[in-house]
Amino acid sequence: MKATGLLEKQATQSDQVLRIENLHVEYRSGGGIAKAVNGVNLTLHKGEAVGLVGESGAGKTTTALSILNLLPEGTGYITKGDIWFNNESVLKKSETELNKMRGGQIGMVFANPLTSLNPVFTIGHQVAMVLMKHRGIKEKQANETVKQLLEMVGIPGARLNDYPYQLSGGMRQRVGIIAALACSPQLLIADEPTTALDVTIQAQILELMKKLQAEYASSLLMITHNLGIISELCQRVAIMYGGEIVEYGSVREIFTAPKHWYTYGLLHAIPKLTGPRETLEALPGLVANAQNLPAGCKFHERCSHCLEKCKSQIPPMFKITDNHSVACWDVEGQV
Amino acid sequence: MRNNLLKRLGLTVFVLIGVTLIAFVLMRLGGGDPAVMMAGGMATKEEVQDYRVRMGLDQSYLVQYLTYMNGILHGDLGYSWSYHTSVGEVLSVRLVQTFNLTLFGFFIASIFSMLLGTIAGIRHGSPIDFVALLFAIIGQSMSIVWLGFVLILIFGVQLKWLPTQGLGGLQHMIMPGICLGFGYAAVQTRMMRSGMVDVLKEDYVVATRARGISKSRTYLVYALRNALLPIITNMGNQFGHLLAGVVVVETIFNWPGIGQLLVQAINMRDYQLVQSALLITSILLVLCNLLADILYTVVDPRISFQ
Amino acid sequence: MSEPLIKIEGLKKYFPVKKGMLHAIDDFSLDIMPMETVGLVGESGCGKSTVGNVLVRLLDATGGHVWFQGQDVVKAKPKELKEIRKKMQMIFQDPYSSLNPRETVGAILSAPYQIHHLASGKELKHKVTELAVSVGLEPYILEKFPHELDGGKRQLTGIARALSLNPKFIICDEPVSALDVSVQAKIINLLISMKQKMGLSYLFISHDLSVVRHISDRVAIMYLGQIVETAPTEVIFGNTLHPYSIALLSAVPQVDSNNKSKRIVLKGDVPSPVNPKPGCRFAPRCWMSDEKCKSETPALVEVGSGHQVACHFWKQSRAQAQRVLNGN
Amino acid sequence: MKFSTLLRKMSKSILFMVGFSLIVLIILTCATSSSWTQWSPTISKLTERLREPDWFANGGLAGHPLGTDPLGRDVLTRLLQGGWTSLQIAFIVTLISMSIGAFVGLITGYFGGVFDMIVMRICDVLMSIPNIMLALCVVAILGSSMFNLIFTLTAIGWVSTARIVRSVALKTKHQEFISASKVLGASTWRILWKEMFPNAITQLMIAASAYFGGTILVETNLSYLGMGVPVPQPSWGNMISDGRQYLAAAPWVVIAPGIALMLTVLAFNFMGDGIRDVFDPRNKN
Repeated sequence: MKATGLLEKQATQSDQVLRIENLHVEYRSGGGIAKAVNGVNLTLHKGEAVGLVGESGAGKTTTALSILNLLPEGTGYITKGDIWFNNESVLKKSETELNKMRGGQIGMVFANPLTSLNPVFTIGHQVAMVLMKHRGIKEKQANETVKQLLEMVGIPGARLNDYPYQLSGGMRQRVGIIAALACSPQLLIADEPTTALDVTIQAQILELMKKLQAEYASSLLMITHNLGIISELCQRVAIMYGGEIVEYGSVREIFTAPKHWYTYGLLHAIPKLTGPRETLEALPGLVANAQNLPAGCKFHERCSHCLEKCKSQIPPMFKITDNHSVACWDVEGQV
Repeated sequence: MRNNLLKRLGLTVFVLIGVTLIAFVLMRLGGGDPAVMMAGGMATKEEVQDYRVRMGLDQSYLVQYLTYMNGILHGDLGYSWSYHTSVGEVLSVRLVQTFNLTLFGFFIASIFSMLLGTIAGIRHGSPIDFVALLFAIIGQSMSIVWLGFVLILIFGVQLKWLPTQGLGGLQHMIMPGICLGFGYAAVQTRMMRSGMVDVLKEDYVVATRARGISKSRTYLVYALRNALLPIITNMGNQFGHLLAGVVVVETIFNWPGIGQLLVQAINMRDYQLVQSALLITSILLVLCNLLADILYTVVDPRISFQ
Repeated sequence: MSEPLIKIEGLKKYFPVKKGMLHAIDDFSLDIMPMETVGLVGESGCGKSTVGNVLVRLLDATGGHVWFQGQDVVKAKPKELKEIRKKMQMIFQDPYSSLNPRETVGAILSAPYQIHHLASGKELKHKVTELAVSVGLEPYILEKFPHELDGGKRQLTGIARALSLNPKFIICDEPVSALDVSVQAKIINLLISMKQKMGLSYLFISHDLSVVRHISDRVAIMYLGQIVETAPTEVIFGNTLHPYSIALLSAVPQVDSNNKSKRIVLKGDVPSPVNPKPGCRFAPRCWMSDEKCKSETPALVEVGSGHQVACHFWKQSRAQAQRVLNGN
Repeated sequence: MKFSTLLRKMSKSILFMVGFSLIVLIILTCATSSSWTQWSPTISKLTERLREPDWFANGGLAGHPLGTDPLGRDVLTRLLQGGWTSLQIAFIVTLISMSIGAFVGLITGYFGGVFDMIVMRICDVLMSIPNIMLALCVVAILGSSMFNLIFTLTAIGWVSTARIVRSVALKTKHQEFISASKVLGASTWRILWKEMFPNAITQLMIAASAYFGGTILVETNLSYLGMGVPVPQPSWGNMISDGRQYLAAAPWVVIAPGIALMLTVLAFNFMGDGIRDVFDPRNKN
């Protein structure tokens, strides 16, 4: 398997935008260590949209912040692995290079549009500062572009002098999106961009993101716990649990024939909008605690198909098809 | 915004009326007849009565209060019997001195505490943060009187660097200024530090950095402004503590300001002088709070619309 | 059919705001039968939580009636209210703020018995343990403080508290929206089994259509303080008639990967119901609104058995929707 | 909270432990001092005036470890017994102001309305006169005595507590656990006392320890201005102010009580900082 992995890497390296290799992240504070990310591998190609799914504490946001090398200082540490953006190591970049990359080549949209916009600066300025930084233009010039961008997402250009609190939740998130996309980045990371929004507003934002991703031809890393959003927006999906990717592959295959019992559990725990009403299957136990992770497969304590092996050995990624791999001992025999 | 300001002004007037009432009632509660004080120990009953009439003390309390209020509304703060001149005249000279001293103390303390607090907040957990915290907690635990004495002992008596008494050049202001601003600086350092620590945890700080803005620019331009908000609101309040300290500091360093005057006036039972001195300090304090509020609306756009 | 357990008639709740009156609930009528679960759906600011709060008298109604077993809750005196509340309870949205951080779970669950003088001493302890076990909480949790529990256990505590007095009717105000997916399923299953065991009725307030569909017998969809459509669950999800309901349903992203369906995207934001003008409140955002909609308020009319819609053009809406989707 | 949990949390908070043990030590030493000190704190002995500290060289307490004051009284003895006076004043003032403040704050915060408006305006007025000035006027007029001092400081002190508790009450008032309690049929008294008040305790204790220290400091200021504890009874305040004239000749007279005072206030500030760690159940350790 390793060999095929290498071959694959060489063959597609040219259009690889992002490659996360065996990423490990720890949070250290007050003597405690939380292992938030434990060996994540993920590759994003040009123009591709990949979803990252998991419940709270699965390590999704930590992975996103690691890509920008923006883990909280003094508590968050990348202990192992590397992240390659355009085949350059993000971890080896200087602060100046990083600042060029952030916002210029990688844009990020945050979960809560209210807290991720600075309350005491106008929205115009918060978009313009990206342009001023990366395009090297003056505020006056930048404001013209900001106006166009605002109009593009359906906000009157004249509102650029408004403060975040003067906008509705949906509008704020649009501002967040254009601030991330202002410099046409190659990669857009969206961290739960619609969680804080109402259903009809969420629909607006999703349509907008679809449109913009196509227009800007950027790659998209979509982080969410909402499987429906992934299904609409992404081609491939990675399911995270306990800081690891447990299942990875095409959205269609994983959602119709999940192989990991956690993915199966997630899909059967959500009530559906169509079809017969079935009893929900709740997963027993609690989401794995990053401060006290179990040995072996992180999910084994909650798994109904747990084998002896699962309790002590971490399962590797087994390739099921070209488009689908899973980290579960239960499928080992089937491959 | 305008409505808010008008409402604040209305409240302010109400508060000041309350202050005059308290001051007036207080002075009438106490023993010690000001007429006797003025007339001197040797005076006859008739002379005392004469003084009483001239000072307006023979009238009912209500009339006395209304007369006093009427005077204030016409810009007349009353007559000081111990200084034998109008209260306004006595106060205006003293007010300038208090103002000089307070502003001096306020500014050096503000600049010092904001610098120290900001650095400590950014370098949360570092040695400088520890020093800042230590300063903050010790500064809040020190008696102003004692601090004054120790300063005098070291810089005045032992080293003979600074004058210990009275008015003069800038060097006369250094010790009283430091003494006055010390506690205030401690409180503000602490607030600034924790404010900075809190703000740096906010989503928008990460969001700003994720847009490629450098760390120093993010902290000093985008985060600092947010961290300053609570400091500004607190400034008005803290100014009150500063004014309270003025009474003691002026007495220690023999600084002829309003604080020292108040102590003398109380001892002389100079009613109108005490009343007006209290009123003037309250006006100062209330104005500072108002100023802080206005400043706040300038820095925080959210307030003006609420 | 038997008598409704709860009969809400023309309920109104207005809040004075700076620019006038905010009509949080306007002319709201709904019946809830014994052993029935009614889902109340809407987006934030539509007044669905206000309905819940008015029903238990956390807020006083501006007008209208709420009949609970023949008693008018809106006009009940404090003593009567205390009795009514024994039978009418509430489960809250935020499992973090709905439990007093200063009390242990045991103390929180003892409160209802103490307030109504139902038990004390050993008996109280016994009852509280029994209660906790009945919702699936281990007895050792009674010693814990809320912050020591995860969201799911906290919500279980909230449910146990609501069940303690053996109520007939429970208002569930977004009980699962703050929880993780896997925990959510557990809470929903518990609510369903408790309903059967104790013969409860629920008013299930939520913004999550899938959850509401799963748990409800009947659904009412709210927009700006008013019900726009109500029908038995199967009917409302199968034959949606109000344009807002249609848009709302189409807005939900679905897991079904074969069906990347197009959707009706509503323009603009949900306006606030301050001094609402006459006419249909949805008209400004509606994709099929007409002059008539702006002048005449549509009444809630019966269009099928138990299916009511408040729209002038409900007959055309489905065909129109199909046209919009194809044209997109 | 269980007593054992409380003890465990206490022992884990260094700040709290340092502050708390220092306070216990100071209180015990000062409170018992009258029974074991050799000298009288009030009787002057002019032959012994302004002796330099001999630090325990002359037989410990039989000598003058911290020297003597201008009237020949032993500084250490006065320091300890003066401390007891200052501590007692601070304790009484804090206790009464906190009780009044907590009560007023809860009621105004929960009920709001006209009563709240009136009380808050009174607070505004009281807060717009710098507190030393107000205290100065009151004590000057009523005459300086222990009782008047305590009365004055209490009359001013409840204001800040009332505001703190009121803001806690305002914040908790709209939280869902209060609604839950109402839905269960709880009486207003139960809601105020059992649901709201416990949520204000941490804040109240932090305020109390700050106010305790603050009161000791204000007493010094008033003493200096001649309105504190009347002589000859020693207090830290009047000891410091009495040493003013002898600052150059006998600095120990001023320095000793100043340091004692600073240590005490420091201990209370430490404890105040540590209280959140100990009394807030949300804090796990």
